[in-house]
Amino acid sequence: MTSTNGNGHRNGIGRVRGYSAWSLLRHGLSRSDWPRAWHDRELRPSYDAVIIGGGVHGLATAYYLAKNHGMTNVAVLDRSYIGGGGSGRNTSILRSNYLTPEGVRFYDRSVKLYEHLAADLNFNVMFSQRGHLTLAHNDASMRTMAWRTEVNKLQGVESAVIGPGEVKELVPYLDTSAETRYPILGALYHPPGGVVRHDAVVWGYARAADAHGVHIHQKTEVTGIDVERGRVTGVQTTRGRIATPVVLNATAGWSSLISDMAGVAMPVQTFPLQAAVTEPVRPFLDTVVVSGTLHVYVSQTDRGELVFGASVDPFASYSMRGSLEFTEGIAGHVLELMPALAKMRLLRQWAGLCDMTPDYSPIMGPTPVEGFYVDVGWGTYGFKAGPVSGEAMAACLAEGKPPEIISAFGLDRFLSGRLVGEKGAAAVGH
Amino acid sequence: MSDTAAPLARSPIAPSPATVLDGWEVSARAATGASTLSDETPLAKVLVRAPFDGAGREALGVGFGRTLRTDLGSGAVLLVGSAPGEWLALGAPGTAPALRTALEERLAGTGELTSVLDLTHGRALVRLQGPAATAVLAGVCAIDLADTVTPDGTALRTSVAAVVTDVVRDDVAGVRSYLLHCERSSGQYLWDALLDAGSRSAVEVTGFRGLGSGGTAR
Amino acid sequence: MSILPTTRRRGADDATDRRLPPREGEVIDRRRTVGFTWNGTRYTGHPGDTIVSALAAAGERVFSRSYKYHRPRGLLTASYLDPGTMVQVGDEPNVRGAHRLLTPGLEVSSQNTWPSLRFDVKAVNGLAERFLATGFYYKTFIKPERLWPAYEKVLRTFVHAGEVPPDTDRGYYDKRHAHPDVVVAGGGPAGMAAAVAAARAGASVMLVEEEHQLGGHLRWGGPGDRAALRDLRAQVAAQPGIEVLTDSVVAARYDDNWIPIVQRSLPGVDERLIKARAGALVVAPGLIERPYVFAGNDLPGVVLSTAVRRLINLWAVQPGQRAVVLTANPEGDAAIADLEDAGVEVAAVVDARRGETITAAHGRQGVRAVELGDGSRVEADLLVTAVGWTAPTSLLNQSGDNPVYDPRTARFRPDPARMPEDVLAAGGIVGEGDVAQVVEHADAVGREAARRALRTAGTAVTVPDLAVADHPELFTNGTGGFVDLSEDVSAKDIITAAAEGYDSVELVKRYTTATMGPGQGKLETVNTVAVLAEATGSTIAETGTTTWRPMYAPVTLGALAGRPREPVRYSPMQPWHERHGAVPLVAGQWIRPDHYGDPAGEVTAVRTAVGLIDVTPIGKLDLRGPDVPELLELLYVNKWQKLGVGRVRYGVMCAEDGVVLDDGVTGRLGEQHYLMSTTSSGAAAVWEWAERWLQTARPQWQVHVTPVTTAYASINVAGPRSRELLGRLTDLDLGSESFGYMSVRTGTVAGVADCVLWRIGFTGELSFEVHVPAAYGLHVWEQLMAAGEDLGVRPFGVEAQRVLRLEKGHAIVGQDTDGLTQGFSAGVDELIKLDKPDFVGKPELVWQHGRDTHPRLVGLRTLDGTIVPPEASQILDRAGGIAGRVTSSRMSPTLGRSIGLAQLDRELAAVGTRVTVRLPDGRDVVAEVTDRVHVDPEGERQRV
Amino acid sequence: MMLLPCPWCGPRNAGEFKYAGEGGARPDPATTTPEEWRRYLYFHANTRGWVTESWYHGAGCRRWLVVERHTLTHEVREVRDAVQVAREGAR
Repeated sequence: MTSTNGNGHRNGIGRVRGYSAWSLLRHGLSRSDWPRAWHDRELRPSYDAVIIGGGVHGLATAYYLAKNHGMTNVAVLDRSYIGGGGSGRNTSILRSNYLTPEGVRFYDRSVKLYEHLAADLNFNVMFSQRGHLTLAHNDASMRTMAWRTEVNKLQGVESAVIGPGEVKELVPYLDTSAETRYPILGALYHPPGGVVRHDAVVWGYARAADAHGVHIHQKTEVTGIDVERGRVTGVQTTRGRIATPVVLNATAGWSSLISDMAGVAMPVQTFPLQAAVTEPVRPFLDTVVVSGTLHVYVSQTDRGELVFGASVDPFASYSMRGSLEFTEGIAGHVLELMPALAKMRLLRQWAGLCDMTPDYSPIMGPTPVEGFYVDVGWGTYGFKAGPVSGEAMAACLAEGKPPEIISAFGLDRFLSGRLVGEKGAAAVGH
Repeated sequence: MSDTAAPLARSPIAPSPATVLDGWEVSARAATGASTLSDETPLAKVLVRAPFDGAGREALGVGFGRTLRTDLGSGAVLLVGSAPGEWLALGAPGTAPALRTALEERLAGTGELTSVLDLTHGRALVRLQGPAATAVLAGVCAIDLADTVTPDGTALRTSVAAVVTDVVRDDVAGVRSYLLHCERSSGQYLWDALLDAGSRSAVEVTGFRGLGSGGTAR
Repeated sequence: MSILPTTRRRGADDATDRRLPPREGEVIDRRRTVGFTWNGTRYTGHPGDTIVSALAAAGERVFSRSYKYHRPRGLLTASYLDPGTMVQVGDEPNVRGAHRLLTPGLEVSSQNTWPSLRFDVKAVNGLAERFLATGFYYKTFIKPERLWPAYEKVLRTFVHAGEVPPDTDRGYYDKRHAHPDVVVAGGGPAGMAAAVAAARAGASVMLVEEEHQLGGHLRWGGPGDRAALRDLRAQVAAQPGIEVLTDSVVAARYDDNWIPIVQRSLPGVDERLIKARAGALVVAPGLIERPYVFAGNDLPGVVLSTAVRRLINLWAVQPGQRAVVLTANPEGDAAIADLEDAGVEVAAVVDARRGETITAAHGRQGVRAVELGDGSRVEADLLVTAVGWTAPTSLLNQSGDNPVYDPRTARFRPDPARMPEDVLAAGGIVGEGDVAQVVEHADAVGREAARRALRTAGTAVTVPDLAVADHPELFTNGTGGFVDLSEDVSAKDIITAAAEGYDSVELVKRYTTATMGPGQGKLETVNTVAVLAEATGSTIAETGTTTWRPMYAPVTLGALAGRPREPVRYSPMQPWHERHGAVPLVAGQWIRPDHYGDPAGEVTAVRTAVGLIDVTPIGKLDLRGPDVPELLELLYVNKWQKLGVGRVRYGVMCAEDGVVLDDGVTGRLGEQHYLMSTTSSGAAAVWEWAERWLQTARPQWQVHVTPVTTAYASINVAGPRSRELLGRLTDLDLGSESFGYMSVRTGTVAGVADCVLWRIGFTGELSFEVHVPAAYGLHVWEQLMAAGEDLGVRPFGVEAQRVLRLEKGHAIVGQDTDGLTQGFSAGVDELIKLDKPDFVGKPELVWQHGRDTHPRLVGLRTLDGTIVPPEASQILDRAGGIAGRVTSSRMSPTLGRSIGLAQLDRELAAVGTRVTVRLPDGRDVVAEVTDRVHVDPEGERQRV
Repeated sequence: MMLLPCPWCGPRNAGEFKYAGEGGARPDPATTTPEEWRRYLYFHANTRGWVTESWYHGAGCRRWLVVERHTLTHEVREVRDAVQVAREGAR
């Protein structure tokens, strides 16, 4: 696709174009077809870099490799369809109100990228910065909220501890009376937080990467990684071998299995994370509401559905079948917070896989195998880090060494004992 | 030391109206219906620890999962095999010291590490009895209460209304009856949860029943 | 409204009585009427009517407006799944109007229509259809970015759904557990036969039917069907082992046949969730009739053949005046007969089996005419389609099966080989056959289900094959129309999406939102797949379906939550606290007094006189056996071998990563008998931790660990006059010589024997922690309060205790430490004995000590003692970076100034260092690092 | 949730148990190196298939159990009391 007639994806400066109100009108009037958002390309025998995992991390890395570093002979491989893993199964909450300076700085960069992502990708990802409330039901949570707030403010991130009255103003449906089993003592209010249309982020990156010449290969499963004398030389796939000097493992749920193929052990354990959605009702909830104590987070989509999430399942598993206990727990906890919702109906539940690390922070950067990089261990917070991870990992792949913004997240920290401090706060990291 | 009032023992479950029985404040209520809930906390409760499969088990005469009505010299006792290597002995109010001594004597000479602890004060005990007992318990407990699975004389531990509870099936004269035994500070909560679960089945509060003579020999 | 048919006038817009004369098999009770309102107008129906059958009987045919284009929508399936009949009933949103039975006084209204259902202004969206193609929102509102929030607000007003008023009552929802041998999902002929067979084989059975009566399609069939129904119902009734649950639904199947069943229409209960652990599950939901995709297929008056038969035969409602019927199967043929019987003029029969077809339906508020494949146009207000079936395989998918498309029958069918042992299928989902064949098959399935559930010896029951009828593949005629009526997704939308690259079934679903509506794709999925397959040039089998996830039918949050069951724990002194104005503090499950109105005064009372605090929640473990010292040596970082009988020692535990886990004192009561205390929140974890080491790593050690936390009511009597107070109630010699600091004694207090007394000093004052057999806790507390009146005794709460311990520099695990704080950062350096051969976490502490780069727990005082930096205030280094944080901070009533503890980087941690504290309001204040102990650093007060 | 067949209490809902994961052998604290110790702390096989792991029946018999479980299907093929396993290992 090289045309520039409004259907086209490129112009001279590498920006993606083609979607706008005008083009919508034009297509409506002419009833003409839209061009493909991305293409099925022929699998080349070799690429300069192969990215395993067609989720937001892999696709964003490919996009920024092409856009920021001019590397376009890049393949993104996915065993199924793009965005079918964690990227399409999360509850699409964005925030940067983390606990550690490294975490805050990193996620803040991600939120900033998200703020301009629609324009950058020419794809409306519907980032709704509606504000994010983390409720505190006891003294310990209030202290943690205050801690996060102070660290956030020092990093220039907007956060504040607010009282029950302000909470009630923001979310009138919350029961803020003092007599409840889990009284709401206050909340961490984070105005820049919000939700985004997760699939749109995936598709936007895929379309933009494709426009830059990146190959996206769906239904292409990696079955092995070739390593010779400590260097990556290629990957084996269900569609044949691909020679490449650079491989990025950008998977979730499979990150240790893929790393094992290169002989690199990962300090991760895989746990399902479940989510659920209700039938739609008229919008009444304008912010994201989280309770760490009750292990629940709630937001309402523009379609009117409530989206619920919780903490990861209580035991390690690769199953995505889901459990009754999750729905019982989530419903019980939501009704503790908002008793008026008893008559709403839960429509559908699903699960994704989360690779949990010991310190609730990701593993990013090179590994002992030369040319084999990882962007894994994303636990329950991978989606919100998609853009910044792509940007940082693209720099890492292009330059061979991790940029400063991810220097705290290296694999070597576990053996040297320099864990990242996010665990200090996060019982529920949403 | 000054004079003090005679100590009054109190259950964690607030009685209303209250009366005093054997030094314990108990409920003065008498139910008229068939399905009842009663606070049995005043019963003596003594815990025994010993190897699950050793001489101690032989000496006690009952293993994990079952109950035994016996008399060790301190009066009628319901001996419950509450966990592997763990027994709970229930006796009439005030008999805990004697029961403890009797158990220690019974276990002396086994050559095993045995511990006998008076937990009368550490636990709450209630009895759910009558035709609605099964349905009420099934509202808050995941165990299969069918006769084929948990017949009279069964002892088990599980979650009841989200509290870890010893469930002892102890029918009274052929009437379905369960003793529920949990950590003391959760007693009021468990009581309230059972009453709530029984609110659609006409379960009534009644006063202290005591150990009784139990049902048929088993 | 009359109960007899009255004159019917032509014209769909006219509300007319369409109730037919009494019919054999009808489910309404004509002797009684039920009044209700619909959009404010009063209507009546009969018991047995659904909201929609009553409205249809009154001539109504539009019940809602569609999601995107606000097109009028009417009846389609006349069942729970009907996408056009979602209504608001009182404060309950999204009620299935075609399923919910009428009860007197219902206030029913249409959802999201303005100003009225008849005239909805948002119907202008329909005019803009060509611009609102699927995914249009991804392609616009991109720039300028600052306008997106405004666009979003508008989008949200278009939400198509009912309303939840903020004051809605939580209602009464509950749960029960069940352990049936066999659960049968579906109460049609197959389900009934399977249930009867299983029960006869000795199994306990739950027979679950979504509708209000057993019988499935037999209920709306002819005399033969009705006879079979009577027979089957009699057989079910004769089996006491069958529990029949109607208006109930098997919502899902989870691991090991963990089956939630939602039971509705119970007296006094809004909904009940039955949690069944079943030996075997028989899936017998029958078949769902599939709509046909063509231009105009969403108009009111386009109705499925099953809906027509249900309306006529169950509720005696005439569905229209003049009908065109598109039929491809016997059900369609039967509908023709029913229509004629109901006085509907059948204007045209289009038989797809002969290759005949229709082109489009025309009309605005409803069908006015049907364009046939031969180009002719037939005036009609009803277009009935009978084009095939969808097998609702959700429960099988959830069991691991992955149904395969069978072009011969034009539907996805289960693959028995992939089903687990404990899941079986019967009835329409497997095949058709006549009633006798279905029953014969289901009977065998039921017997086999019972055999598996009861683990009966012997060979498997031979299950006969169930015939499957060939059926033409009819999904769409290619003229357009909607594939998903709930979501307003058209066939064109699917084709467009595929062309844009969203060409797998999962992508097309996500891009168009087809199948994501309240019906969960039961009506829509196969048509979506068929249209997509055609668009991509692949087969339906290659295209596959999306994953059928729980729930099978939506479940209220109330039912999933059940009654609120959140355990709380109280101390024996709780009644006293409540009577004396204690302000409650929720600490995990414990509810305890935070203070009694004046925390500062409570502190002063302890420092100058005597105070009592209820510390019952402190964890207590009774430890017995010869190897207890070994266990203590392993779990604690300090040494225990030399602790003598009658002595108490403070200890700290770390995990294997060196992170501080818990702390507390342990006393030696006897030669082989110890009492360990833990933090209140750590009580359960420490017990579990001790058991873990004993059971998995040191099974040779002889130790019994028994939790006795609430066997004792724990009262800390603290203050310079505590000895005097306690002495009035006990004969124990409390003098320093016989009962020294860090000792333990047992004795009688206030007439209560077997009390355990620890002389310890968390508050920094002379204090005795009295552990009283719990039933006497209130008695002893009251005696102490009474006996201490002249001494100025006061109760104090957690807040005062926090201040007291902070004055004394004691850290609180979890407040002054966090999830990564290792031992040497917790201010207990002198306690950690690295010369012990082993203890939990030792290697990490050796390395932490060796590196010497770790943060320290220090005392902190602002130079201006009137400023109390809030806890979590950050401490800045010279470059403005974060060097630490204030972990505890209070105004000290004793010192009359603020004091604190802080986690601080090593470089700034030396006593006397000045640091900058950033307050939450943005101000910076200077503070000085001090010793952690702010009051009585020599510890003289607690040793007197 | 799946059933865990407790060797003492019979099959119970997994929710009654506390999961403690795959456990590696504890290195000798006297001789261990940081790398060896942290592999013991942080690295697990994370197998997609059969694993041997620890569970604690906290709401039942209060026994620590050694469970062989399939991490994809949740089948459980063996559950044994930890003391029994530890004693065998000690032999």
